[in-house]
Amino acid sequence: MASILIYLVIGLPWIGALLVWLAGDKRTTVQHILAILFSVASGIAAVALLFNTSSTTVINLDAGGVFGQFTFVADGLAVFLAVVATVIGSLAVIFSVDYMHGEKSLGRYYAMVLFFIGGMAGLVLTSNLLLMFFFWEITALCSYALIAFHNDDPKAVAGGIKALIITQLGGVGLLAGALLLFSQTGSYDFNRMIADPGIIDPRILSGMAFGCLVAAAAKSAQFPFQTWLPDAMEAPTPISALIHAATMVNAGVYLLARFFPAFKGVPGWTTAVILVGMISAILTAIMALVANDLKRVLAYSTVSQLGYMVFAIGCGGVYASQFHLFSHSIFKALLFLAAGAVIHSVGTRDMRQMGALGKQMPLTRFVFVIGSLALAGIPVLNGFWSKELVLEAGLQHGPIWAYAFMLLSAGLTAFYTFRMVYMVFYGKPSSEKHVHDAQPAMKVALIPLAAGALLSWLLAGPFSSLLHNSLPAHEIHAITTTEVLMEVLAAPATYIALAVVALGLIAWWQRQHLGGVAHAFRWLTAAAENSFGFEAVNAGIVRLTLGAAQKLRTTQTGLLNWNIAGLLIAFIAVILILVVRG
Amino acid sequence: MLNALIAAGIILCAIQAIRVKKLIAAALWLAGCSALTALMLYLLGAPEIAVIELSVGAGLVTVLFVFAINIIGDEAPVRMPAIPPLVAWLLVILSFGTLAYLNLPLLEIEVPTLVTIPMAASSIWEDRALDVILQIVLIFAGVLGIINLISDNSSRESKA
Amino acid sequence: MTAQTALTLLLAIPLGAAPVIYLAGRIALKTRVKSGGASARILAVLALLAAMVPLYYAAMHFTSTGPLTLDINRISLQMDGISLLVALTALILGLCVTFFSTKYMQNDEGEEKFFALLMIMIVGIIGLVCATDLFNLWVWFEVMAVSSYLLVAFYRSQPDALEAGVKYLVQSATGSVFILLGIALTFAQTGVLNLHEIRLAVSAGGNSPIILSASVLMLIGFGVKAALVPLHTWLPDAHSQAPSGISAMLSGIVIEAGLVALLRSTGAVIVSHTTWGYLIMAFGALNLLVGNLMALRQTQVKRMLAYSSVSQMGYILVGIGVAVYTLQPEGAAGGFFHVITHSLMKGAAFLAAGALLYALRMAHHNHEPLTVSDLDGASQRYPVTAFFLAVALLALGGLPPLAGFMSKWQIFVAGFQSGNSLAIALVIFAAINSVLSLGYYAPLVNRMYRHEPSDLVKEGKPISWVMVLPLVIMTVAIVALGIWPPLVRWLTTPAAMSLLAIFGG
Amino acid sequence: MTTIPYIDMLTVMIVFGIGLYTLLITRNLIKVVIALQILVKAGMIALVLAGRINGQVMTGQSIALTVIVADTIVAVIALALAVQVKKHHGTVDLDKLRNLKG
Repeated sequence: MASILIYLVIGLPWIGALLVWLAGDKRTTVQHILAILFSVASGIAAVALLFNTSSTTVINLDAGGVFGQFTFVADGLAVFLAVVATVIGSLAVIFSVDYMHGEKSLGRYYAMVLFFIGGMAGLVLTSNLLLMFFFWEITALCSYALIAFHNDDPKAVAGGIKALIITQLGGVGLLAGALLLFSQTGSYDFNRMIADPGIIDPRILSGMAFGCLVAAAAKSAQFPFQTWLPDAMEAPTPISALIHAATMVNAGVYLLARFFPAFKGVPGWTTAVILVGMISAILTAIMALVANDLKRVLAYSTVSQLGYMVFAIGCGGVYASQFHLFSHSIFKALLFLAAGAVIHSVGTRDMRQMGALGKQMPLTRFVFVIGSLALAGIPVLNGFWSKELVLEAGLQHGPIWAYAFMLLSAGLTAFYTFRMVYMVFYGKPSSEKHVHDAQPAMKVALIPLAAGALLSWLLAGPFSSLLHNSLPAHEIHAITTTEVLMEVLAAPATYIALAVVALGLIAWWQRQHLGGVAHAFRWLTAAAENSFGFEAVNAGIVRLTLGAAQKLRTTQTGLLNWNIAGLLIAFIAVILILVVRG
Repeated sequence: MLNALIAAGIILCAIQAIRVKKLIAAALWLAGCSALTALMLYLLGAPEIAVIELSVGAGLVTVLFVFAINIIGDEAPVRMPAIPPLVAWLLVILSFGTLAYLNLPLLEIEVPTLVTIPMAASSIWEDRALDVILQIVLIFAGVLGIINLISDNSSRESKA
Repeated sequence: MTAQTALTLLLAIPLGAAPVIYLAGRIALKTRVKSGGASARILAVLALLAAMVPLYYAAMHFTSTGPLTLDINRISLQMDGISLLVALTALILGLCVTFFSTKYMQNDEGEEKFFALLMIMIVGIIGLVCATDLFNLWVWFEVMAVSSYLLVAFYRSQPDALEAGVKYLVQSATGSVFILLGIALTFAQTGVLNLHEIRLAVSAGGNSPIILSASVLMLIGFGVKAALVPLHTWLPDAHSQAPSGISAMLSGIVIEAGLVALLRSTGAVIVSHTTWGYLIMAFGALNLLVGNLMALRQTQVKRMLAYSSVSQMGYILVGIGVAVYTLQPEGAAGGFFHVITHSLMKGAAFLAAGALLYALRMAHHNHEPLTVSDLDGASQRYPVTAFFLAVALLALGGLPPLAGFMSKWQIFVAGFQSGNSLAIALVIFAAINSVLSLGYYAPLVNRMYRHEPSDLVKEGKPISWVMVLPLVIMTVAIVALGIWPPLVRWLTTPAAMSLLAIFGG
Repeated sequence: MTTIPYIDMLTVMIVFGIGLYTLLITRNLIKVVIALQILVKAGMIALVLAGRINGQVMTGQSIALTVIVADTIVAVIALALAVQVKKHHGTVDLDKLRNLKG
């Protein structure tokens, strides 16, 4: 049963992709219908898979030789992420019906989205590290193709290529990890390693651990690879919601969570993970304070929230991190889709050109505010519970300075969230244009997500038992929802955090009176606007490479004599090497 | 002794072939080089190949060179060599210095005196028949290509 | 069909077809002026199809009984794993190219010569990889080289094609004299020419400086054809100026055949396989770096693809270098797998670029090169061709699950399994290079999917199905090999074993 | 007869060196072809000498024959190319023959 469902979850979107592509751009209605049908079907299959979880391998295809056994496992972690990918994927597809209405090359769009959904499901469901790498690359490829979807726009193309190259560079870390695993154990099945990390030489294990951290940081846009995600916002907004908020960027967190039992013993690894998460969380929270592009603010906040999850893993809170991932997928997809409805109707992403949109778009405002409250960590929305769990884990198991920084960024989160809501929906109107509220298909996608943001925390108990039952190595305790709630409410961390969040809100309220403070931190905002120099470093590396390439071109002189000279130089070099080595 | 003389002649001809400015003269020096090579091959005990080298290398190829040079014409010699002569010298000396050094042991080999000179034909046709077949292929390919290279281009335009 | 007949026919059919094609073309030209090339075209395709039959039997014999030998007096030809793999690749690629060229070369003057020379080149490649005699190897090599000189300079009224032809010829001829000297030294030292006997004599004789210099001479001589950096300088010129079908052949199989010749000849004369393995890996690293960096700033499509061949050669060299170093078959299997996938990917890329070049420029009697910006929005007008080109490029960039990734992966695994820290570092370097290569493949793919087509695309002529069919076949193969790499294990494993046999493992 | 290898081997090396030096230094395409021919002469002597050294004169001879045929063909093609180059470029100066670079 489980094996059939896995085939369906991965295969249905891919078949759908092919059919949409074959349908051709002249039959757009057929394309819309096909895309919805196949994504929803895959979502249903994934939900059905929730009731068939186990920690044993359910599919095993022998690819032979150096390609190993293509294995799939439907354990809790995998199935939960597959559900997120397919369900939010279906909602994004439904949202696209209105959002992408009248776009050219719709076939390419839907085919890539569906291909992505299947790839993401495969990425989490497989237990073969090589196969995981395949799916990893597939998701990167789809993300690239969709960021560069409007490829008449040089910014979109540049953003796409940047995302592709950075995630691919990170992919090298995963590739090295897979190669090391295979050369050590003769198989790519990582569950063996997770169950017993001792089978691998400690030095090799440490190489794998840090390789995976690099891969995860690149994929989840964590420090120091965070620069690609804001640029990826050139993608159509449903894509930002699906790929760059709810699913693909979580792959890095998933990777760390998956391998946590194996790597936690590696010296320095957990500290490195904590550092990566903390720096990402705080830096991008500051950047979100000063950004004026609506989608960029959301992108920075995504990086920041992913930082929370990474931090939680570093502190040993796998459950907290996954629960926050769950909440975040819902409220961030909601925020992005609602932002998409705003952008679609206003026609700009610059928040300075918005304002007072609330009256004209009541429904959008309503859901956006719900998402924002969840993001800011206001009780009783889902973001509150999961963020508190993360902070609690940090207080209990992490270093205190890291916890302090995480608290600070919780405050900042509240601040920039309210700034964003105010700039978009309240304040003074900045344009006389008539805007319309979300269209029907958009509503279909927004309302379930809003409901999710309000209520998904009720699933905390079942979620923990799901992870507990099928992930023996992760040592996650099964607790009921009430226990979770009690734990959160009883912990002092919660009240500290709430106080900080309230401080952030007060700071926002009293922003006029805080002019002096803002002035004092002028240098910080200036640095944040320049993304703390990371863009410059990126540009420098690109310039260096291109410069080297340009310099190297002079070696191809086009003069025959030099070509012959090259021949002789090689001859001399080789003969000298051989004579010296004997 | 004769060997040494011929060797000196070959080297002289080779140097002259690259030194002289007029291309026709260079082609003729090359012919001389070829003829002396043929002589050397004869002394090495390869009379048949010497004859062929004489007729093909010194004869046919020279004729072709003269033809080609006639069509192309002598260009005014350019003074500036394309790459600095010093670099060129360095490369040649380094490469063939090491090569010659490595091959010093070859000089200590005793060469047996030739008693009789066997007929080459049997060896060529029997032992290395495949090479001979391939010579035909080579000639065919070469001829095809040369026809293509030298045939007039004008017919194409008329067809197109 | 006996093994000997199969091998004979495999060589004889295309070889015999060459003059027939030429004569048929000429006669048709004399009698019916209009369709001079038609008979030549059809004959060429038929000859290659016919050659598939003996190859099938040869493969059957090989898989059941091992290498098959054909003795022609004292020289023998042997079909071992490597030759079977290269011969099969050459024939399939050759068939695709010939079929493609029936349209591409249509109305070009000298079409019959083109096809005749193409046949000779294919025979040259097959013979080259089957040769067991050092000198015979050189002769086959010359057959392949001579026919390719003329094919590179086929557009003899194009100044750039002539320039490329001249450079290719001079560099290659210099290389072949190096080989001759190497052969002479080997022959002087060992007194035999059969590669196996040379190997025995060399291992008995120990480390002789003469043999050492001979091995370097042969490495450099064959290295010119195999495009080892810094001997690669002819490649970007020749590959970009040749007719597109020939570019596909040159990149797809000729440089690999050069590599096989290099391995066969040097394998017989080297003493220390570890040093040699390091050397090949070093060339691999150079090829990767130089090829990628040079490709990064190219504006001409075919020139960019040519440089990418230099870097793809690097992967093959890394795989084979690891195998030579460790004397374990995995690396070689990966390297030879990459030979197959590269010939498919680069063949498809060159043919697709050629089809676009034909439609956009040559059909308008314009011989200017196709630049990257000319392909803007090509997918609007040529959705199928653009898609195939995109698949080929992404496969070359090593994106799973396409074939290019699988072969690279096998090479990487071998590098890690060797346990040598240098090899592991090299693999990481190769993987990063693979990412770097996306820096030039991805923008090209992007351009083709732009909404606003370039003027050239708007005025482009339609592309005939004749040009698309080979692309379909190759693309299907790329995807199939990507999804199920074991499909060619029956070819790559024996080839790896043969390589180890060459190096005395 | 023991002096033969000395002298002939030396000739081979020197002639080879001359040919390569020419290839590096000359700018005239015809000279390049002449240099290639000089190189081949060296190779040919070396092959026959090798046959002589190990007493297989016949093999050396038959090899040299093939070499002559092959390299004559290469020379002829090179000359034909040079003629075409002159026709389309107006010169056989290598320094002018460098449109393809970088």
